[in-house]
Amino acid sequence: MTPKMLLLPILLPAVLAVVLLLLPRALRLVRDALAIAGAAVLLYYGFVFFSVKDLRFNVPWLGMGIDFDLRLYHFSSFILLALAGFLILITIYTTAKMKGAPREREFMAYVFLTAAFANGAVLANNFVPLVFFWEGLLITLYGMITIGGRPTSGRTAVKALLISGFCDFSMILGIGLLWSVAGTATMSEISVEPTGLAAAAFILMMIGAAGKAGAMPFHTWIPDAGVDAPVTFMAFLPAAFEKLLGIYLLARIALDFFKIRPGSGLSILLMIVGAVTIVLAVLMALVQKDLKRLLSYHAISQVGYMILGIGTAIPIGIAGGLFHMINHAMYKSGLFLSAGSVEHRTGTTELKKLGGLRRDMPLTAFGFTVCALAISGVWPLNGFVSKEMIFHGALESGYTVFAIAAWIGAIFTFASFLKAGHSIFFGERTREVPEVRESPPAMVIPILVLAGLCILFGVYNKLPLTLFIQPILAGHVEAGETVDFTGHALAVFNPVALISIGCLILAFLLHRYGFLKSGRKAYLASEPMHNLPILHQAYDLAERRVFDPYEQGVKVLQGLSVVLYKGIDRPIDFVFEKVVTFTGEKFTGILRKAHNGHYANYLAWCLAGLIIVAGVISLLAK
Amino acid sequence: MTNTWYLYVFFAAALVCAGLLGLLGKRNLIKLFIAIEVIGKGISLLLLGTGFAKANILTAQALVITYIVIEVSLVATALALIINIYRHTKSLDIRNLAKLKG
Amino acid sequence: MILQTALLIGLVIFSVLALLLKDLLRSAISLALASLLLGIIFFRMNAPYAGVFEISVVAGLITVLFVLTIALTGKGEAIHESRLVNWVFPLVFVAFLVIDALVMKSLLGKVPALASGAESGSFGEVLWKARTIDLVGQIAVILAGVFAVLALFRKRDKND
Amino acid sequence: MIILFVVLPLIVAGILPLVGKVSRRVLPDLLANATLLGLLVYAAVAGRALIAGGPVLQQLSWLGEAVNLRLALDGFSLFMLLAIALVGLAASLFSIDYMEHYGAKANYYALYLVMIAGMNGLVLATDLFSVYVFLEVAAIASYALVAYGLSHDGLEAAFKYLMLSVVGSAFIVAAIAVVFGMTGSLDFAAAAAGLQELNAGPVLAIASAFFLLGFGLKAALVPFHAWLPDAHPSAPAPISAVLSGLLIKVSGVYAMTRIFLNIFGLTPALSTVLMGLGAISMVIAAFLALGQKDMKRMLAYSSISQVGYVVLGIGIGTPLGIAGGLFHLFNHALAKGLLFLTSGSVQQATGTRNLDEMGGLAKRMPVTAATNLVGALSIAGVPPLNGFWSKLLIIVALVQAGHPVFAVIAVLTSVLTLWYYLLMQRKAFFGKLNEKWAAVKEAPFWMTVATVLLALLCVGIGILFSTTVSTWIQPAADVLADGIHAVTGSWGF
Repeated sequence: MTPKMLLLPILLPAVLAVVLLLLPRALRLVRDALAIAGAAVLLYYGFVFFSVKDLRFNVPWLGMGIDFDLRLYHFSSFILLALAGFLILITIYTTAKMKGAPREREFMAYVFLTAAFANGAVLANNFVPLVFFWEGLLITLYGMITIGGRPTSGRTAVKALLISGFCDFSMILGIGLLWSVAGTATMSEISVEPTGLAAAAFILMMIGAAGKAGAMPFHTWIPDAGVDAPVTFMAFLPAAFEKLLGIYLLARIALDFFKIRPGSGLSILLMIVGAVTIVLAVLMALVQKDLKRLLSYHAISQVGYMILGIGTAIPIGIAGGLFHMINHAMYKSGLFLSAGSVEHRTGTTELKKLGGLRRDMPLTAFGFTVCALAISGVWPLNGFVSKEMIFHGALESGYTVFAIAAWIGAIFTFASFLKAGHSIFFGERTREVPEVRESPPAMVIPILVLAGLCILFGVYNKLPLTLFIQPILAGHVEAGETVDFTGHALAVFNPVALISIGCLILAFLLHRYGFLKSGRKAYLASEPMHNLPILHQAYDLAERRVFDPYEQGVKVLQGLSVVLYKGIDRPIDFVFEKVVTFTGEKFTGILRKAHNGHYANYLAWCLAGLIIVAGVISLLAK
Repeated sequence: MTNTWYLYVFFAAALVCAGLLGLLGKRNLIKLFIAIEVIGKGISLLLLGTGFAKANILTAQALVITYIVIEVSLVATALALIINIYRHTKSLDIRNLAKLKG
Repeated sequence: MILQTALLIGLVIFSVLALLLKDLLRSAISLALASLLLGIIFFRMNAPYAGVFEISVVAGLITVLFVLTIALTGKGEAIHESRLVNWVFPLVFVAFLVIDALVMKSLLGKVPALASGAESGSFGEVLWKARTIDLVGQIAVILAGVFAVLALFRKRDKND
Repeated sequence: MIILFVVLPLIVAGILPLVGKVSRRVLPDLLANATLLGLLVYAAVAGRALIAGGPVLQQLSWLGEAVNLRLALDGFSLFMLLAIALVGLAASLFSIDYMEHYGAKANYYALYLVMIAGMNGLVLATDLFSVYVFLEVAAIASYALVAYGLSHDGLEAAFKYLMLSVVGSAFIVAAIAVVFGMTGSLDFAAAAAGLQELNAGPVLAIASAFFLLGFGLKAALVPFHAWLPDAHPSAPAPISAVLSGLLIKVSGVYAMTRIFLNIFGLTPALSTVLMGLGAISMVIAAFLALGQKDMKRMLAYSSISQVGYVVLGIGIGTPLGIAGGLFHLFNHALAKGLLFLTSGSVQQATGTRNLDEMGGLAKRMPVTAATNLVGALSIAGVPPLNGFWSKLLIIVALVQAGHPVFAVIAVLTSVLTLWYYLLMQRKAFFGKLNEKWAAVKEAPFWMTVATVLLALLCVGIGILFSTTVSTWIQPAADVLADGIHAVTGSWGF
């Protein structure tokens, strides 16, 4: 194992990407075999690297402290292994799902290129290579969204690129500040107190990392992409890779680069971002009627848990956040892949048109159910464990309000997945969907693998916790203190776990009630009133308040989520789409009018410029 | 010494100013180019005057000759452009040359 | 000194006339006269070669080019020069002259300068030895001008 | 024999009209491209060996006597020579097919080579007045080349360009006269030493302002920029590429930095003004580019914006900033040259430059679409392309030098840049194919060769950027960072 081996996870996928792109269309089988073999090699080396754990590859590069510096240690090898695992599942799935789709070759190439950049970003131990790999992900992001091939795909791709680009650029600024504060660009040597300029650097870098992970308010492209981009892309980037990378960097920022203390202002800031993201995104998820859009909003909401966990700056919270990261990547990827499987056979993901598929597609239904239960945090699946840890962390931080926010999130997560699962796989068959078969094995296997992992990581949570998560924190606790969170894991009889289980029961009742109320139509279970005009709603509220306080609660919540959707989510979208565009155009218009083509005008500018420049120079020279 | 220099620089500045004002106000293409020529005279006067006042007249003279050669090339090019523009627009009005804008 | 000043004033007057006169031919001739005066000024500044160049090339060749252009463009039909400009610009010019007269002297007085020794050698030596690079530049400029004129007056094979 | 860089193109230009009588197309194509290829090989292969032991100074003898035909080659000038030869060669390869229907190819190449000779001369010049002379050589050739199509647009643009540019160069000569009056010499080394001895504050400020007007106009910094968005789009595509890629940088940025950094010495006041002008150009031109429907006009405004980056980077005055600025200059020369060439391919294929009329051309012109994407992403600063690195260096340098406000402006502008380039790419090449262009074909062979060459360079430099920086950019940046010592120390004859 020489340090040079560290180049393999970067170069192999990059080379494979080029090869896959160049292989002729006719050699599809060869291409698929090559892709799977490549991913398998990466996975093998993922295990090898994980067992090695300590490697450093460092060659001088640009001078001025900018080295091409790769470092393998516990945390990066863990992420590397996880990335390789997802890569192979997605590759297998893609071979079936994208078969015959337009620009299929390109998609596969992008997948591997993404893997190359992501591996590089994880291994980088110097800010400049980090930024290089990080920014490289923008290209593949743009490319993969356009492959969606819908009329709005191009627009969504541009939107995604601009928002991510903004986050990345603010991260570059943050890195520049941190660099000048710390005096080195080598990541493993940086550890500064977050005060003054360093605090600004922290916030800027946090925007970069959280933006990559998809936290609010940098999330609006994800639901659009959910509809416009291929569903495989959603399972691959927003659900798995970007979460892993974003949270990895966030954890590095909060753990290594800056000394964030529990209860400090920056810790609370992170927790606020997390809590707000959890609650707002889940309320928006509740009213979605398209499975892919619903999943997209959950992908945002779950990020909130991770940020909340890391933001507590308490070992158990951080461990919970990181564990949630890996868990979320598994079940959300699984959910998107199941959605893809359903779409593959039925051609739609609209909840209204689907129903009763559990008999036709039992394996997909099983995978979906397990993943949905896991994301909702049902005992004994992995989501339960990591959420418990985050709840503990939030409570220990002393700000109970954040724990409450997390519980609220849990209620609505479960409610909306009851709705989704109920309408798609259970209940009556609908007329829109003809008789269908189960998806091909290449699509089902990845789903089942992910579902199996969800169960394994839940029931036998000692394995991931001791193997992956706890060593990350080993260097960050007081000397002599042992890190062991397995004790909390599946214990049911403590107040925290009981409250969580209570939340789940509440969610179930909520769903049941909505389901009955809306005439046994599962897809309407969560939104009996939400289409009515506001006046009607107010009227109804006034009338039923006396008889039915429960209904009123539901309605208030429904109204709230609609209002939030229209009042916060859309305005943010509006800011990105309209306000920026509009002011830009106005300003441009004025400037363009000034260029009226008349020579004397132009000459006058030059002379005025001369006078101003001369004045400024002589003033400054004195 | 400053007095001699002052004399030439004063008049050179006057010529440049007159030329710039002409460029700003005139509309006939040929008139505009005459204004450029006036600026050119001011500049060559400045060059030679500076050399004269600072006892570098021989170098200055060489520079002015080069400057004049450049001026000739420039005049030829500019007048060729003006004739071509006249063929296209049948007019010498600079206000007709405002098609490119925005 | 007085003669020199008178010549300079004449130079400025003819140049301004070249800008103000309505008839293009007259302005071209006025410009030629200004060049002539400038040539004489150069003579009196111990720069005979520059003077000769100014008179033969600028007053001669360039004036011919101007007259040729004016003839080719049919003297240009009357273009309305802006009335406002006709009134305002002379005022601005006079104002500039006043400022120029007041400020320039003190400004130039502030300019520090290295004391330079007397130049040695003849003009020919300076031009050919000290400024040889300019001669290469002159050749290049003449080439550029010739090719430019050729390109602009070439016959087009096709109408576009 | 570094004089070859000036003399060889001039000689070939001189004999081209004669050759043109014999062979109308083939020989002129061959001669011009061979000349540029020769210069490129010379600069790339022999150049670094030449300057290995410090700057090369050449003084020729004429008829057995030493004459003052002085040229100097140091890291900075070698770097510019390389850029000129590279982009010059690509544009002239492109001309083989593109200029076919303009006629009088021999004449075209003659003008083109004179322009190249002028730029090379400017870069090698060792005294202030020859900077002006060669600047005019290149400028006069470029006026004629902008109007080469003899269309209304070309003529109008060329005339305005000429009239503004002449005013600018008049002020350059005035500033030279001031320096000449103060130090009694024009030579870089002597003038720099003299100015340092005199320690002249306010007067130098006026000379600097005159130079800023002159060179700022050549470099098209806002507010001296108004000629550029007319002139560059109206010229034939290879000329647009050379004007945007090279001319504004050689006669604007190179001359300005050479004089301000190596002769005047970069005072804090000058540094602030340069950075201010750079930032203003960057922002205003980016907004203007956003509102364009004409593909080439959008590119032209983007040139102004990118030159703003270059000036901003160099204006910081720290070694990293200068390196970033120069690297961006190089990258922009390649990428903008590439984009103007691809826009030429599109214009020739479809006959329009209006983005709204295009659409879906990627299906008909895949190579052009791909190379255009490379160029656009490179300028927009998307990794791993070269433009990303130079922008990153500039931004890092800004932050390190303590100018966070400028850094934020630079970052926001690059988002804006990304925006309008994606807009262009999407409108022209992606989306549904406009039925009008169903019969459109890929560009002819040599045009494709030229664009692919530049696109490969963009990608290659992006990947091997550390090598590029250390072999080409760093020596150039060292010269500039050295300030006036670079010329007073080793340039004396």
